[in-house]
Amino acid sequence: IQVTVRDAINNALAEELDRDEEVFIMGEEVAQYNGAYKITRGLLDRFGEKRIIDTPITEMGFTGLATGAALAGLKPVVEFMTFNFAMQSIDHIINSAAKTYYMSGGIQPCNITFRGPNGAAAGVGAQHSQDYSAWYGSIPGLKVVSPYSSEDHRGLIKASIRDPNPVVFLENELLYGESFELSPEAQHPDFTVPFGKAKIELEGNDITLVSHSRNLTFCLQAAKQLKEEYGLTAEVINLRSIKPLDVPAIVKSVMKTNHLVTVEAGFPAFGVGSEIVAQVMESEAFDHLDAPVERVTGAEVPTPYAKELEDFAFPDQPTIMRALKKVLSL
Amino acid sequence: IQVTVRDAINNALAEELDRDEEVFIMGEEVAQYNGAYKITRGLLDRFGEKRIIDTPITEMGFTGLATGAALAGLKPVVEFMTFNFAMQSIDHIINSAAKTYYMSGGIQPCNITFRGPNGAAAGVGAQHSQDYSAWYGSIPGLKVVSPYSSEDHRGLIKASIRDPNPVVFLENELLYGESFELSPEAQHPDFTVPFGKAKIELEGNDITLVSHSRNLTFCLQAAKQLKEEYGLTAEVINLRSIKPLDVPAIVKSVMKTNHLVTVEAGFPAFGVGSEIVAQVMESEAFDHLDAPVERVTGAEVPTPYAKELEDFAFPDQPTIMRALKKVLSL
Amino acid sequence: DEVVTVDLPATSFEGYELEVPELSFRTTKNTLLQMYKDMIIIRRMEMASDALYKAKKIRGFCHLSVGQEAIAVGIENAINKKDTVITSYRCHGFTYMRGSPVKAVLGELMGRRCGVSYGKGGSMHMYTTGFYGGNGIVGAQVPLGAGLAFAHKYRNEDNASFILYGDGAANQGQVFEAFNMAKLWNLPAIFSCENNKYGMGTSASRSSALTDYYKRGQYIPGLKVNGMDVLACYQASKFAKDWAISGNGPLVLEYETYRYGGHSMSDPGTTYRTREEIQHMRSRNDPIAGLKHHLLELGIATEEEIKSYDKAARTYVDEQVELADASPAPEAKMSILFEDVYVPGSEVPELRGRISDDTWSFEKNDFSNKFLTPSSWIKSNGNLALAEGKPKMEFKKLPDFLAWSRSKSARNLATLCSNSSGILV
Amino acid sequence: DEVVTVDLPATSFEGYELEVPELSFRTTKNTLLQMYKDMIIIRRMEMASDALYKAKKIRGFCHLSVGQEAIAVGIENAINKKDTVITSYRCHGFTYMRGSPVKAVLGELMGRRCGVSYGKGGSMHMYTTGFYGGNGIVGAQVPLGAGLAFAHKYRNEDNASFILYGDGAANQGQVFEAFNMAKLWNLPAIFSCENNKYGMGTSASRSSALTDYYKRGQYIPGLKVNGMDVLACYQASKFAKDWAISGNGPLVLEYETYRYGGHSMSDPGTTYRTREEIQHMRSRNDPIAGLKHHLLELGIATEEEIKSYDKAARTYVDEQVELADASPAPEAKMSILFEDVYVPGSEVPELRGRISDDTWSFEKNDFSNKFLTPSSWIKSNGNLALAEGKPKMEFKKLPDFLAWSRSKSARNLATLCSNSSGILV
Ligand SMILES: Cc1ncc(C[n+]2csc(CCOP(=O)(O)OP(=O)(O)O)c2C)c(N)n1
Ligand SMILES: Cc1ncc(C[n+]2csc(CCOP(=O)(O)OP(=O)(O)O)c2C)c(N)n1
Ligand SMILES: [Mg+2]
Ligand SMILES: [Mg+2]
Repeated sequence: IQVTVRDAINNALAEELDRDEEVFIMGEEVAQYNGAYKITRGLLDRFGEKRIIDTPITEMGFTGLATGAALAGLKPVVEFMTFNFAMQSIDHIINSAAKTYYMSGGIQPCNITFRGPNGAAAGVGAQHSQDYSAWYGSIPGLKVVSPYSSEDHRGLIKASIRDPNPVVFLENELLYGESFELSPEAQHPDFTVPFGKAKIELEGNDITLVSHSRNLTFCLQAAKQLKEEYGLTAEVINLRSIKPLDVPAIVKSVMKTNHLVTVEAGFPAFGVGSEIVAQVMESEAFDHLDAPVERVTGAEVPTPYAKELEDFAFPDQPTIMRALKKVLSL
Repeated sequence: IQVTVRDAINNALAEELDRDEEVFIMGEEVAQYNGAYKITRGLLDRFGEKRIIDTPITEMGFTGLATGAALAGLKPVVEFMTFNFAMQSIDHIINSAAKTYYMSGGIQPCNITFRGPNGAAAGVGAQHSQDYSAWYGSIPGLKVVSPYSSEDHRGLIKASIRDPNPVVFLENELLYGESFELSPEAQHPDFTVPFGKAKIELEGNDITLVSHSRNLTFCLQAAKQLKEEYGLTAEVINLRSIKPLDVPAIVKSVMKTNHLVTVEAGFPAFGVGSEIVAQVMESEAFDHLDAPVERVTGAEVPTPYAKELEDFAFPDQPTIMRALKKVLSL
Repeated sequence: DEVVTVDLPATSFEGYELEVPELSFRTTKNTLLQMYKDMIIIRRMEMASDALYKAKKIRGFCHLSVGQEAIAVGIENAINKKDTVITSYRCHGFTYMRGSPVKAVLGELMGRRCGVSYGKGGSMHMYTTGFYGGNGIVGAQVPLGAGLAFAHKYRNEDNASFILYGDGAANQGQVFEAFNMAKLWNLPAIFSCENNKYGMGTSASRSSALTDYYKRGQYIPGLKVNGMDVLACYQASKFAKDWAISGNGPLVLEYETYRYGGHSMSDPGTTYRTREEIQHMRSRNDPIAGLKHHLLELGIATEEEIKSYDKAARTYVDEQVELADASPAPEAKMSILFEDVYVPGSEVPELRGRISDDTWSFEKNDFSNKFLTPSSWIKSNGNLALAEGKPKMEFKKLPDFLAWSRSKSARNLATLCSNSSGILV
Repeated sequence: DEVVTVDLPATSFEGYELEVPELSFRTTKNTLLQMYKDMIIIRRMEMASDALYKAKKIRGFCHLSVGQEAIAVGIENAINKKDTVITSYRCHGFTYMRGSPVKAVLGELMGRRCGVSYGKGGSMHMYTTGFYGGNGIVGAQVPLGAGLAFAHKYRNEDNASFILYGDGAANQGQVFEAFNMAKLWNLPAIFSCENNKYGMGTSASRSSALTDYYKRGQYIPGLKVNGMDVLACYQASKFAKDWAISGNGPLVLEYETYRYGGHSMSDPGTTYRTREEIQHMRSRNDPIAGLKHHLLELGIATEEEIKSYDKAARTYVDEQVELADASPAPEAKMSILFEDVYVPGSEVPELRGRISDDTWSFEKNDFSNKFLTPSSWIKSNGNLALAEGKPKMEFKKLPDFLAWSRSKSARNLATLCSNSSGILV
């Protein structure tokens, strides 16, 4: 069956709420309004006010409150209307949630899931468009995922809720309405996607394209174009997790293709691509590289509003093509 | 003359307060208490309550307030007792300060300096030990510096206060008491250190060691050991700025030494070293590398308290030596 | 200009730890007329935005203030250009009142170079002299606004800062942090809650344990104002400014108001409130209808004259729509993309585009590594950016950056956005 | 156990929007005795910490609560083990009261494996059953504590959460956010301000526009308590718990207290307050002296007996110091370094040490790339970590991680920290 990312998350949340009384959802407009982006549609009706909780606009407060509930053993799922607003409460995500298990010497776990759209939507300006993958990805104690397909979202949200550690679950607003095939196995109520396992979305031999979240769409388009125009095949890797990062999968692919391009929507510096380059250089794949790795990233500007400029701000198929051609010397 | 880092900052602040009525200092305990780490010692007495302002413990509030004052054209210097507490107010640093000039299409500047100790002190545990260099360094609109010597601190704090953009000035508590020679030129009231210009602390031919802030100490020790034990010379580069990053200086050095080790105290993933590796790979220096770059970083753990473990958490001379020897195949 | 006496109903104000402003006050006919014209232009402008959004000429978020016009208009008429104002994203009316032509607001909404932020900010990020934005992070403008008040005090100016925030925003912790500092330091900060009863789909009573927003300063006196009556807004704002510049420190105002439309363009605004409620507010409490009533009653204008104003406003806004729509978007050039990240003359050496080849050098005023790029690419990839050759950074006229500290660069909007119909503004 | 009647002075309480607790209440002799013993042990423990710090056996921050003992003791005696407590970094007394042996507190301070957080947390980060830390970020514990209250309510437990924060912390915005949610949702949250008059070097009146901390919930009733009188603290805490579990929702308590020492070990505590002020509090208001007076007056103990308790406390704490000091530090091994980042069984595959060779694999339970490392290094570099061979991850006894959700793993402290002198605890 074809399922949108929105429905995939919605159904998975419903199943986890059904499965475990200690799971609850908290966030702005998640209940009566059915979610700013309708991810939680119908959940209030089904699970009631105790489990689906509208909060005031107080990110720091409700993130802290939910984290406290997690310390007490509940399993909160916190929705941020976007992760841009979580910058108000990032101290709790990191200092209160991610570090506590370690600081307690392993006696105080914190099972909590932070989710919501990350990065830019269309035309929402600089304060609503930041991609936080690398920031969260740098924090030991957190797991960070950035799924692409409906299957990814379903499997990873379940894995996140069931995982005893704090998880940051980065969605993308522009993916919510996209439909993907959901395999019969993936429809199982206990279907989970493991953390840290990348998925090969397309096999290929000539170059490896590594990305996460919505940019996979453009990667797959570029791979198609590469095939059509040059008869070359790209292996497209969907990272799915940012922390842990599936470096072995990248290394393996690069040892086959000898070429690598990374694609992400975050700011270029200290980004996902930077880390991949650094780890590839430390790996066996390094000697197999026939050209320097090219990083395709968001541009180094606060996101401009005007479409003509915003179009330069994030990766797209033509830009990925340029990178592919550069690395392959086409 | 020999001047401690503490006095270098203190004097430079006093000079800038003298020079420009619109400069003021705001933060917790900066006035009556003379600063938690005594950086602002004597300034209240000299400049009075109007210019040296003790705040309540409300990081988000006073960061926003100071940023608002900067929008109105004043030039605030905001002290964070440590940058760990700035995680409470990072939204203002990024969304209100760094992005506004762009969002206004260039009509609303924001001249503000955020300063305070970054990274770990000794035995202060996980919540007080994080290094934020890479996080801030990723943000367009910000300048980010991480000085080492007294001259660096003096020149860069003046440059930061005079710069019309928001600047994040990352200090290190363990450096405050260290003394460094201050050259006669550096004593000039208009001495500034330019942003984005690394400094070669030690010239060498066999390997390039790139670092910032306190880790330069260990780098210089390791360079000495390398010389003594193996007769090889390391070129030690003090980045001084994290954004902009002086990649040309690194590239130039690597083209001479053919070997590179980076050293930083942040978490390894998506860090300063990662970005350097990525940019070196994109540069002409890449073909000159005789071995993969080795990144020396903080360990990927929330900082443990016990000294026996904390000793594993941050770079030191022996670890840098291991990296040097590995890269040089010694 | 003739002086008239206005008598406000006793229900206009409710005080908390203060004496409410005089209900009877004197003003001029022209002031009242100007307020009427201001309100109808704002409403027309917002309605035009609505239409442009539906025509897909405006993208992303767009938050309209139809129903809430009396607040922006009441405040602006009560203060002067040296007072400061800062708001949430619901900022179009304020931007206009603080001096931006309608064309510049609409141009910004349409992402045009003639926009008040040159198309870079969008709906939520507009700035003019004495107006510090349009802020997209709910509540963030409150300490920022306290900082504006701090600057007034620092410079010994006889001015106040009006800080607008919503009933939803009123629960943000940083609001309380700002209250505390403003009181401790006696800042001329007018904390001005626009209570329109809802924050998105959440009614005030579901978000706020105490919905008397004018009392929430606790140790700061407060005043509740009928925000649907521009005369009450005007009188309260004058009172507030006087309060602040008389050294009384901060004040918390609550303008009780209502937004007729949804929260933003994607919200129909009818799932969490009844159509009756909306209808009731529109027909019984509309600020424009209310002032019209006064104008007639006080003999300031005839029905005929008012109709002519309404028509003129429509004509003016329609023209401004056309002018804005005829204005070009920012050129799709890397030089424009990277402009305004840093103040000119103080840029970082390079900013990176989406791939290393698109790294921009401010020194070269061109791509950094142009010569590393195989020239074949420039032709083959169809990317404007790479093909543009050596674009010239078009520096907008900005004063020496070191001088900026003193006064925000006063951008000459007139040259960019010339108004045509002069009668109204 | 004999019942006695305690009569508190009328100055013990001040109420805000509530009726203050009864001044006269009945309790048992043993309860009072126990409180005395608790307080003297805490004081001895803090004094031992002070000495250990000066002997350089404790590093980094160390915040003592000498003078403030009545609060931890009053609360703990009023609640049960299923109630929850969370505090700031000034947490040693609370950690002890919530069940940690003195040795485990001191062991933590000295960074020993027998420490209550196995030496990983340090002075500010201690956790025991029903005690959720020791938190280093000022104010952060307040919404966390509201979350504990939320969990009580969610599970229909008849318990309350006591949330301790300082007069300095009381200005953090997140405190007000927590107030608002606790009131909206009627949570059994006891917001408990320990007003010791200073936040570091800043006096309450310089940090807070309203220094009546018990009123700062505004729409939440409040109670000011003499925090130097353990009996008042006890009675107020009982009242508070009753209040919360009777469905009244949150309450704001202000315990007026005083810290005799500096803010932390680096602060002499005498630059921002006078020696007279300190001396006055110590000699006139000391909680231990105060309770001693009651014990004598009520005939619960003789001077002689009290001396013997004091001596026993000293002996006990001295022994605990010795035991803690004799305990080993965590082994300097990578396996210990990387333990506790993630819950066992759910680790990420690898965590990286300071260089790539020190990358740790949880699967291998060893370094990841051991065989890539030239073996010469292992000998030459003197680095324990590399030389350690194949360390065994020493999993502490932890229940199945999926079962953890229900109850925090009850760590059997006894096995790690056996007490010797049984008489007091
Ligand atoms: C920190 C933050 N959280 C959430 C949002 C999303 N958001 C935008 S407007 C809004 C409602 C605000 O309501 P209110 O303050 O009453 O203002 P109004 O829209 O009614 O003018 C929300 C939740 C945001 N922009 N910033
Ligand atoms: C967010 C944050 N800001 C600043 C600090 C530094 N700091 C630690 S304790 C303290 C004073 C707190 O005073 P108070 O709340 O009165 O508690 P007390 O120390 O008196 O118990 C400060 C400023 C911190 N730990 N966290
Ligand atoms: Mg509202
Ligand atoms: Mg205090």
